[in-house]
Amino acid sequence: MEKISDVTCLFCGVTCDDLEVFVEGDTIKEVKNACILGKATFMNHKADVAIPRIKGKETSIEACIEASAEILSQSHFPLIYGLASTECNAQRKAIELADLIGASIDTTSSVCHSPSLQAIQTVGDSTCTLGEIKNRADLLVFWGCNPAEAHPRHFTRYSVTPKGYFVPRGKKDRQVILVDVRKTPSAKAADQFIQIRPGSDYEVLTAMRALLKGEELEVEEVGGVPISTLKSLLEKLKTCKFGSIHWGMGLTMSRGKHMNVMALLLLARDLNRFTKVVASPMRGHGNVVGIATVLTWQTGYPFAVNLSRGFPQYNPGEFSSVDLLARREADAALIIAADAFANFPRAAAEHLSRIPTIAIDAKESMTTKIATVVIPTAQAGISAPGLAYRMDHIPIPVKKVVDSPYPSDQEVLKRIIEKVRSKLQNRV
Amino acid sequence: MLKIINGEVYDPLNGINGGIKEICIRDGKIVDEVPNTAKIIDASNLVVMPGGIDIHSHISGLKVNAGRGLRPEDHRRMVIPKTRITRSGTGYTIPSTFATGYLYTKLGYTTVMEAAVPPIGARHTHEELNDTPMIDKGCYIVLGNNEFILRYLQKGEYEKARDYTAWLLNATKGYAIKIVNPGGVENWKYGQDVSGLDDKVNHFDVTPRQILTALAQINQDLHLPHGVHIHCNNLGVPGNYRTTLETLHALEGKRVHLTHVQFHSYGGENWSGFASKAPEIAEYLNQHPHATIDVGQIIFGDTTTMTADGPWQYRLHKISEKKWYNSDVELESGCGIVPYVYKEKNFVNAIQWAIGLELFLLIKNPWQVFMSTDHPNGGPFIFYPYIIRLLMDKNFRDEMTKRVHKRVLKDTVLPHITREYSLYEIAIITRAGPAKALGLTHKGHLGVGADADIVLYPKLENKEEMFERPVYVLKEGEVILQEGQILKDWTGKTIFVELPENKAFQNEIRDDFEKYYTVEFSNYPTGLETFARYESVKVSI
Amino acid sequence: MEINGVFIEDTYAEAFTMQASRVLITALNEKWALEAARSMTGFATSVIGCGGEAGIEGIETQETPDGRPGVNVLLFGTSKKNLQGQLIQRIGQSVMTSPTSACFNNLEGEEWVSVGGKLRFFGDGFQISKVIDAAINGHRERRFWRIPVMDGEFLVEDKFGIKSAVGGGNFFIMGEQVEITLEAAERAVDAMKKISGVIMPFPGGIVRSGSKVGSKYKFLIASSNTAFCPTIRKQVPSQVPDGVNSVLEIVIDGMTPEAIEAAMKVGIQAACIPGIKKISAGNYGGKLGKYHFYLRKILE
Amino acid sequence: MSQSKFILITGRTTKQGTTIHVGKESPEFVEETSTVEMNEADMKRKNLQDGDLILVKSEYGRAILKCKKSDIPEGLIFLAYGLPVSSLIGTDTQSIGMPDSKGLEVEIEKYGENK
Amino acid sequence: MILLKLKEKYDIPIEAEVISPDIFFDKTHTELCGLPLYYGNKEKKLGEVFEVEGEKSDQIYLEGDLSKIKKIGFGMSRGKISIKGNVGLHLGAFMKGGEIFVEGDVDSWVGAEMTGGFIRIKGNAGNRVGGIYRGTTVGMNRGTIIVEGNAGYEVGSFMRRGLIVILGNVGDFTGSYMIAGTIFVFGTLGARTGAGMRRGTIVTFNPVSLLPTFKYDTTYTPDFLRVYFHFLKKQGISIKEEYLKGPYRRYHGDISELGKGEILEFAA
Repeated sequence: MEKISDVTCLFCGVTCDDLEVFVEGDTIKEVKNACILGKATFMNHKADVAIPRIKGKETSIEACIEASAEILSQSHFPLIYGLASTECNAQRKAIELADLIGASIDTTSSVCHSPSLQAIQTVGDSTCTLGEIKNRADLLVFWGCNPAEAHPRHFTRYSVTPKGYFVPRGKKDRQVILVDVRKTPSAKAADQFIQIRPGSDYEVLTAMRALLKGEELEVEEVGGVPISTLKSLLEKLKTCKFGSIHWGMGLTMSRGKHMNVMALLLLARDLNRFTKVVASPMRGHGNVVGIATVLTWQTGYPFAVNLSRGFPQYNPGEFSSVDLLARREADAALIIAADAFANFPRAAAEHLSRIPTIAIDAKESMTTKIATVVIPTAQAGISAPGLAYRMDHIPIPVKKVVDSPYPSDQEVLKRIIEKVRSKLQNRV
Repeated sequence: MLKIINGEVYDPLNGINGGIKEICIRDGKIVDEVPNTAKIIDASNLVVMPGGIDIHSHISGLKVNAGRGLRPEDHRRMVIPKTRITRSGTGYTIPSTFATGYLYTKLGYTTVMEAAVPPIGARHTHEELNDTPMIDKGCYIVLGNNEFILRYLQKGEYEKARDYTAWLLNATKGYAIKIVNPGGVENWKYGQDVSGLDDKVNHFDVTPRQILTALAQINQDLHLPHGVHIHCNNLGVPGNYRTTLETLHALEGKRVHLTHVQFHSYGGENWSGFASKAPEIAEYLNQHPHATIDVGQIIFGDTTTMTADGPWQYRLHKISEKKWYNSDVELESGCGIVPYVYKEKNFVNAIQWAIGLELFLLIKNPWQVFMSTDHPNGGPFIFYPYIIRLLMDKNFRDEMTKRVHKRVLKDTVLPHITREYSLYEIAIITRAGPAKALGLTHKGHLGVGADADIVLYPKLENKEEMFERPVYVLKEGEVILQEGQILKDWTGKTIFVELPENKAFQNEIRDDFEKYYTVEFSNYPTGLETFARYESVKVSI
Repeated sequence: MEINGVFIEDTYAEAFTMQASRVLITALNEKWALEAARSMTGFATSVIGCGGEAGIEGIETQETPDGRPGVNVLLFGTSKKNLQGQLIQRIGQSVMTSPTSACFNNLEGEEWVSVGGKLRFFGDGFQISKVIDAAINGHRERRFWRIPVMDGEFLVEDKFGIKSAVGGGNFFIMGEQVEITLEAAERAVDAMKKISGVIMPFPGGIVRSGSKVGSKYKFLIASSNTAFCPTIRKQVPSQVPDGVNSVLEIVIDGMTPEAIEAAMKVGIQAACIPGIKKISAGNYGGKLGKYHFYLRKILE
Repeated sequence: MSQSKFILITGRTTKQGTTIHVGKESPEFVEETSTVEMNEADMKRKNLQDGDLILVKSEYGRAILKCKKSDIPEGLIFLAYGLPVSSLIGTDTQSIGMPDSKGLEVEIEKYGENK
Repeated sequence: MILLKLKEKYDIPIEAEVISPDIFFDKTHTELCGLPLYYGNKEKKLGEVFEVEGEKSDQIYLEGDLSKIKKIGFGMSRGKISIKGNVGLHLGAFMKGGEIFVEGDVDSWVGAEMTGGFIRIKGNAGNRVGGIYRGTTVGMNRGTIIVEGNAGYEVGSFMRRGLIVILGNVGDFTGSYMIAGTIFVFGTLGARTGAGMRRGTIVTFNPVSLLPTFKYDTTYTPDFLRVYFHFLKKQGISIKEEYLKGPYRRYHGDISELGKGEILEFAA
């Protein structure tokens, strides 16, 4: 049995890079240091592996690539979507393909933290890398997120329990506050749980901003939280040495969305008049920060980018996948390392089964079920190496621990690009 | 094989000032001669110069990309459509990676140094640089607030600080040591700054002065090709010229490069008393050849300011009320981004504009002062030709001076300066000088053995037009641009220093590293497999 | 020429260029619009001593910008700067202070002066600007300022149009005695008030102390129009004929020369009643003003 | 709020995150993503027992799901991300790209009750 | 005058910023027909997509189901576009001057970030009427938009100057983070009206639920409202007599920001 150290897990944005993976041949036998989600990722790597097929008929990878290239080179308004559960070199290639065919390219951010990105684009963000939180944060606020279930090792690696340079006693040197609409399993780690009414995040956050300015409010409570509770929370934030606010999809998916996040970012910004306060999104499924990062450096924009005019245009709501599909505009789709069909609202997802859809994925999914072409690939982070970005934009190298019979996402995309390029040239 | 004939050649490192000279190229290098079968470029009526070298620009890295992410409204102002050869892109003040490569090439620049990379972001920087085509590139590693360095200096362990620096440069594939607001950025992590060279850094019993002198000494002891590259304390603050002069004094006898000195040449005790102290800074440099500077000229209009100097960016955000992005980088550095508009009629901005030009014009030795806008802090690099025109054309300069806020006419010496740069001097401040200061011996000149990075400009009266319309750009002897069209999607090299490895020392830092960092020690260094093409400059200690 | 037996002298009224503005004052009701207008036009008989010349032009008959009753005031000044100062002072002191008032520009000017834009500072930072666009049909953009005051808000337009206009149109009514002369003058004013675009800035529209340029005293720029003063008619070169014992003058400021002519015409006609001997007009030999209103020509 | 109206909160769970690797059609994953967490009082009010089937209706779709007691506040129900969630949410993103995935108003009735 | 009739309805969006008086005014018929449109990732000619009549005019008439045609009147500064039919995204975005009239519905971003001009929509409008594109922090700056039907979310968000009038209902975040300007909503308002507004005025004629960061000041009838009503009447919009009379409840906010904005709520 071979032991591979410092392996990076691509399941969530915590992007732990300290896993020890024990392998025998092409089988993973054991995984150490990983959380329950990470462990499941590695231990099940052989379950439900996708099969190459066109219109449900099993065929060769090569034939699938050819069929994909044909679909994409014929399309007028194709959509390339997904790219969270893969590594950056594949993401690079996906953008190159999008540029080549004049596609819209969008990522799983679209239905996850895209409101956060839009909020940051509007007001900025006072943030930091996770090590700053580990070494300095004496007050942690988790708002509308549930790290215990979505980012299990966040608490132990970066935020709640680790001993840091300026917080040498770890948890004892920190206070933890959880704000949510329900008491999630994350509440166990918190010193205080503040329950707010669903859909009232904006009201609560903006009321806190007003209180911070010294304004008095003419109400007794906001979002079910007494003003006195908000004032004491503010007092804690103002008097801590280094406060760190984390938010999740409790803000981004609830009524208000990007505006909820904006209110939180502005609160954090305003708090910097008193002390150091940072705010960070709890990002990541997989390497979703990676695709945002690479897209940004290649096109200037993090998601919802359209290249049909031969240059990048960005407009969430126009070039974001749910909108493109709900408007029935896309005439072909390439879904890479994501399960669009399962994650999109049904009425949007159904358009995928109306148009030629190509799925590139290591695993079977609801999308592969309806896809015209299915191209299985080696799973990034298990059978394909590369690069990933942690939720705080820190790049982490990704290892390969076992072989796969299939090519990597990068390789498949490279081959599609070559084929598309020659088809387009022949046509001109 | 290629031969460029009949060109008017400006090659200051070889003392050639406008003479007609043949340039022969083989295997990407300049050679003595090539056979008659070589392809010929007739450079009649063209000016031949080595490719431009930007000694200080922010084109790649965590902060640059965060800036891109922050400003979709900026990208909409300039789109770069794909061609059959090139990729598409966007960006006015913070171009996307491909666009950056193309835009520099269109100005005749062939080598660009990314000026501030926090070590943990080095891998990211290199990945981005891999997607920055056409140009050769390298990056400077920020060390002035590195907590390992601070701890070593606190304990008086100079050698460890030196060995750590050597290890870090190897691990990050950096080219030079960068210092940004030494001590101030560390203090910013709890919301504070330092106000001068002798303030204490929080939690670390050291001063900015100690950090500066130690890193300058380390730079010397490691025999790094470039001097220590410094962004002084108190950037942007009225009266900061004193800090700048103190920094220069403190480092006398050492090889130093002060960057974007325009932002550090301010008089006055507050904003209303804001004044130019460029003459004082220039005077010092005229007496002290140990230091080089780049200017950080400002350009009127929109830009995006971005720097590791977090505390300054917070101040600028409060002044400008524009959106503010800040990201502190664990154990190493910080980063702040604020959009900004320089306005002709704003007297502070107008005087900043004048200060930059005064520095160019009052520093007598062009080998000491280099072109930069501190892209994009003072403005986008695409305005270099405009700056060249301001330097070469007194009338044009006077016209501009009359247009901006009247305090420039009244309160600065700029209107009285008659100096006009020659093409030879322009060649120094845009290529030969930076190459020399960077220790890039095979760049910035057209002598035998040099990289055949060559640009041919049309001879035009309007110098702005001349320098924004190269007729040919050659990279390693290949024509990559002709008449404004990019002919080849060239992959440039990443240049970094390679220091002798010190295995024993790695164990020394591993413990602390594992305690305080959030990435594994083995995953931290950037390996050679990262690079599309690279060139290491071996340094022996 | 004679009208109703009144001799019309073959002379002309000499008038000069002034800068004019039209201020529309609205209020809760006509009463309060008029109160503000009266206050604003008070002590505005002559630029010689009042800074400006003003009068109520009339009740606005068109719908006002805020749909409330409105009164138009014409305010004249000697220069753009003078008029701007007068607008700011008079609107600030008389209109802003008057309950429920609002104040609009009602003149498509040749030039524009900031009025609300200066008065806004009274709002102490709580003033609010409102712009009504304008792009529609090429109209001018209109900006208003809302200044918090104790009964609510004072709404005032940012910029007021000014145009060059005519000041100092005049005629003299010469009668046998003061009672009949005054009656003739009142009749004249009543008739002239129906003409839009003019004001008669003196008390009741009538001036009894006509003035001439200069004085024997160096510190005075104007003095009594001695040539028309009956009591001293034998001591000075007089224009008061025999049998005339009282002279009253009507001074007219108008937006255009045509408006002045129209007003003079109806005024003179109304003034020609029994007991009036003669109608004349004041001029300075044509040296002072560029407008010459020949009485006989007007009346033809 | 009428008796049958609830606010649907969606989200990740550990079990959803682990069973997803077994397969989207695995019984474990399907079970986890089609089980609704409800407050005890709400269940009592709706005459529901652990494991009862309920019909959940939104403006955009409906799903037949199992219910389960939890300490979620009254008036809220929780459902882990999966196909049932997708069938309940709509496509309106208010032009920002993100559909209304949390805080959706739904109606609940015991399955079969109204037939 | 130039008449464009859509030949067939498309599923794939077409970017048509060339349909602008600034571009059309000096073009011959042949030149017009040759102007490029972008059908997804392919270029098409104006003459392929539309039947074109007329030439050299800045008065443009459009007919057909234009709901997939984007960017009509983009950045225009003069002339007039009249449209019969539904229109796609970005109608009159970045408009500087001129007029646009639509008899039909329009999609989102109508008049976004405009700096002048007049837009009148007979039907409904999508989201961000007079709103912003992502990243922009100073939005609509002058100009007038009148929507006779309903409008979506974030009407006049980040608006700096200008007037937006919606006769129907609107979604959430109307006038959010507005810097100044005026918004009238005659129908009902969604949640979080005026969120983060610094200055500016939002007028509503239906009860509105306000954020806790707005405070009640007084009940009165501001004169300036009547000025706006007068203006609207001139545009042919009927204003109920009671609206002229008032009174209105005035709330100021958003006190989490500068707090000098106001919401005027009809109180009778």
